[in-house]
Amino acid sequence: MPKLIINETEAQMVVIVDEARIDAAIATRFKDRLREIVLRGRKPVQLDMRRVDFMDSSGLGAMIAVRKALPEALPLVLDGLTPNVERVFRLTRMDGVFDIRPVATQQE
Amino acid sequence: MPKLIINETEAQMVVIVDEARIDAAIATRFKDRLREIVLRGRKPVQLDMRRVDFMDSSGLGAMIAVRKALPEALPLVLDGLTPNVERVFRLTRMDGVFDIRPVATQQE
Amino acid sequence: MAHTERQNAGPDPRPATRVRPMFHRVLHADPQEVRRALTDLRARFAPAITADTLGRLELVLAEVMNNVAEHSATQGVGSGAMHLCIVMQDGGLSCAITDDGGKLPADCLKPRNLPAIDPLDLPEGGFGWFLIQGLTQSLCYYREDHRNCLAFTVPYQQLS
Amino acid sequence: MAHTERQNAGPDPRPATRVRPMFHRVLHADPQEVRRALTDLRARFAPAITADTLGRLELVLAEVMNNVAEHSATQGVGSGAMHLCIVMQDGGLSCAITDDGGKLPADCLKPRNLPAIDPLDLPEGGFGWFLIQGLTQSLCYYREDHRNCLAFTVPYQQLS
Ligand SMILES: Nc1ncnc2c1ncn2[C@@H]1O[C@H](COP(=O)(O)OP(=O)(O)O)[C@@H](O)[C@H]1O
Ligand SMILES: Nc1ncnc2c1ncn2[C@@H]1O[C@H](COP(=O)(O)OP(=O)(O)O)[C@@H](O)[C@H]1O
Repeated sequence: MPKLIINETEAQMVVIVDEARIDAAIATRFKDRLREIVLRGRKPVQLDMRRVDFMDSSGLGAMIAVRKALPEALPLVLDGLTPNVERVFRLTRMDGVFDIRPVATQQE
Repeated sequence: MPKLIINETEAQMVVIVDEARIDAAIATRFKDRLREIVLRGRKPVQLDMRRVDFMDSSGLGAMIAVRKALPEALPLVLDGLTPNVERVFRLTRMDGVFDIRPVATQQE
Repeated sequence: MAHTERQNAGPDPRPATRVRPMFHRVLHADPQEVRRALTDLRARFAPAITADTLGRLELVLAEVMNNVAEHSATQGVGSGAMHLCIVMQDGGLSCAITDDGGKLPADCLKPRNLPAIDPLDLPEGGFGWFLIQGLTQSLCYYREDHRNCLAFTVPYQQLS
Repeated sequence: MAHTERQNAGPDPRPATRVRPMFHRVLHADPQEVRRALTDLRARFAPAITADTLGRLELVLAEVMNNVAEHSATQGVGSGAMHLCIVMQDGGLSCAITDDGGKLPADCLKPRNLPAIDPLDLPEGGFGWFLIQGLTQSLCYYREDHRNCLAFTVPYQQLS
């Protein structure tokens, strides 16, 4: 099971992705589990991606599926993107679709 | 058995090497067979290499072993070297040790 | 004599001792083994290339191998194994991936655009070959008897 | 962003369709199988490169693979199989040979001279690594867990 740590407050839900890789080996389960969490919460979500070192296009597909499952008005912020993860969003132009916050040290 | 075609006259022996490759798969048998032939003949030998497309360093080693088996005074002429064969003699500086005659079309 | 030969085959060849990481693996085409291979690859190359280069190498190999696992090895032909070989050369990280699964459709290699981004219906897939094309140089494909062979280079920045 | 990335990963990647021969083979380390592999290789690459390049490629691969068959695969370790991968890239014919036999002695890769040519006692061996060094570029060796990995490029002239 993909490890997701949930910290819920009145105003929002912070989900820490406690996986080093969001890849084809885990993408489907990651998508299903995360979708379930954000749909259950019905509040703005902040996804803490600091621990994710690597994401491939199937991981990206999972993120997109989760975004699509949420009502458009509900914010989904991706926080702490590491360089490898940020690269995938950037190269696929999905950095314009998501609200992403790369980690400060992300300079390449 | 390596195919060697022998044409013997009073003055010399012409041995046509009827093999496309003198490589590690055949070098030892080639050496043994050719050495037997040239030692039996006790006359100048002309080796027709026109049909040999490829020779590696184990083939070269076989040729050297045969040359060493002959009395130094007895000529061993290598005739009709194809470009791939000539290259091995040249790169190993053995072109200075053998009496070699590349094929006319050998320009690279 | 050819220029290239004269240059390289003199009596004193240039020093040839050079140790650069290299990676070779035969693996079953499945996402778990792909992950394991990439983790080992990362450990192998981390001392030699920048984190940025390593990230790009890993991404492109993940895309290629996951495609094999998902599409090529599932067509009912072949052994389900693939071969991976990465060599660090002057011109780039030279990569070759071969498998004996179904044939690669020609349009994977044709210049690709991103899937259309419709904000009301975002695409969830179809990024793989776009990424592969964008992150590689000299991408080429060859169908050998019963194998797919894909090769390319990934430009690199060396760690000093 | 890295220069290399900006260059290659724009929204419109360059045309990528290119068919160049490539060769991949797992073979038992024995001279008959080496011969068969080289014969197939020759057929594969003949349409793409000059006879001169092909001759140099074949020679260097024969030397490398025969060394594995003769020295590495006979040390009582490993499966006796080796892997061969040749890819035609812009910078040359990129070759990788791996085997799981005994370790390659370091001095094979050190710059080599020809064995001394004593006219009264000509050397019958010891040419292999001299030829390999002379005909290749970027020769490098890597010992991977239980495998020998040798890689190099052979410069080529393309058939027009
Ligand atoms: N190695 C392969 N073998 C066979 N078909 C493939 C292969 N790679 C890709 N394809 C086909 O090309 C399509 C596009 O691939 P890709 O760009 O990686 O997107 P995705 O795999 O995310 O759908 C795939 O959906 C599949 O039909
Ligand atoms: N792949 C290898 N694995 C282990 N030892 C090798 C290998 N290649 C060469 N050697 C050792 O290095 C020596 C020199 O090799 P080489 O120059 O090819 O000459 P030759 O094989 O003709 O003796 C060999 O005799 C052998 O002892």
